[in-house]
Amino acid sequence: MAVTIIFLGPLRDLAGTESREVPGPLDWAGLLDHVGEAVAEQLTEARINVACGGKVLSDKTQLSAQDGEEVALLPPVSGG
Amino acid sequence: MAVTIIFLGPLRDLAGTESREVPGPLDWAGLLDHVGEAVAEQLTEARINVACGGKVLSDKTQLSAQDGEEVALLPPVSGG
Amino acid sequence: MDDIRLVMGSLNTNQVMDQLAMVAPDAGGIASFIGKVRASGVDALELSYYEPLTLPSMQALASDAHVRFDLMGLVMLHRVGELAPGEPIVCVAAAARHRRDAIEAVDFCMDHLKSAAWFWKREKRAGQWHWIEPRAADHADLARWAGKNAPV
Amino acid sequence: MDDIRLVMGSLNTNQVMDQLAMVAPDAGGIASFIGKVRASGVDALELSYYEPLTLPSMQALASDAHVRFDLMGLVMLHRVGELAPGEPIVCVAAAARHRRDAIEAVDFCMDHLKSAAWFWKREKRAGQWHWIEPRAADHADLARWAGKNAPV
Repeated sequence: MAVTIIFLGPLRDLAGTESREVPGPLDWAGLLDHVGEAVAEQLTEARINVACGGKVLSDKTQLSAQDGEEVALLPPVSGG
Repeated sequence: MAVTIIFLGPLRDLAGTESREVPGPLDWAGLLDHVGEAVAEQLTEARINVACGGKVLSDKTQLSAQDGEEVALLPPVSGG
Repeated sequence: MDDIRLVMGSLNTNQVMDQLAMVAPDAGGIASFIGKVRASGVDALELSYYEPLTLPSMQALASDAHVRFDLMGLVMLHRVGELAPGEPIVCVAAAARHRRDAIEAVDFCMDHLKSAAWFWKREKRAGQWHWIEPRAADHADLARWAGKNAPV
Repeated sequence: MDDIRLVMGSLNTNQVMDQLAMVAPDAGGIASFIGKVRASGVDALELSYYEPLTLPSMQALASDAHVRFDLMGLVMLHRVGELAPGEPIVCVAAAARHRRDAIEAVDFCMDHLKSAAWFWKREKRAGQWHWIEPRAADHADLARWAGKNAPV
């Protein structure tokens, strides 16, 4: 088991992949370590949200993902 | 030739007819005389408009219809 | 590109939408409103009009809408005569580059068709005809446009 | 009566409208908005989404719309995947007793789908993909609803 990081929208291009498995548990510092420098830089911006286990975190720096959970990195949305 | 008075919407019911031909020329006083008491009473209300020759009059009391023209009595509208 | 008409027979709203999409292929969006005779409660609805004023007033309304909103196509079809329950009475659709122009144009045209266009409407309920006047809400809706983005 | 869905294949908007008219026979009006890929200027559009968030966010939006507006039926269909020029991206339609509820519900849902729902959009132009972010106007449109008739 591991934590799966999902890269959405433009972050997918920046990461060069749609997802990556990393060992759990995973906190904010660990996340920044595992996503590569370019994505990590984006992640620190307020406009990028983080979801864990299907819930958007109100404070992404409090991330605490357990083995088997999915962490999604959510850039600004655009639909319609 | 004559002036044709057209009764629209509920005024048609009140007049008991869709139109009536009266001798021209026709002014405001003449109009009130020719439409019957019930319609005349309605006509004096601001919410009833009068068109002459396809144009809505800004002041209906200035009506001056010539032979061959159509005078339309327009109650409050409701479409859609 | 506009299609402004009084319709005597039945009104095919899907055809209207397809046609508008065809004449405005570069529109980012198409907004529409279809007003209908409710399926229950009325036996029939009758819309009367006055030839020399009604269509010209709809054409003037369409021109106003083009001045106020950036539109690529506008359809305004209004039934006249007697209508059965469930039938569409009116169909307004607007195609525009940006969605709010399309949506607001439809809103604007409907507010004016409801209480400022030359139609008279009556309903038959329990065998009796009743003339319908605009609701207070309709007058309030219409007043929203006064002076706002007024045509120049 | 609602129909809230992500659509993988093509989106038949006429069918949607007919279906809504059928499930809400006593609606006085049906408003709709169809957002489309422009016929010229782009080679393709791609909509991506995140399964655990996207559909639940649309369902929450639909619930909000029902709290704010008096609706008899609501349809919200959003394409995902790659779309060709001219194809519909999104179709929102609302049936209501009174027309302003229907029109405002469509306006409300579109503003939120544009810049507050979990979709990511990119366009292919001249062979290159470009990610699209909402325009400033989209954020302003969304802000109109904050605090106004807020759900209780």
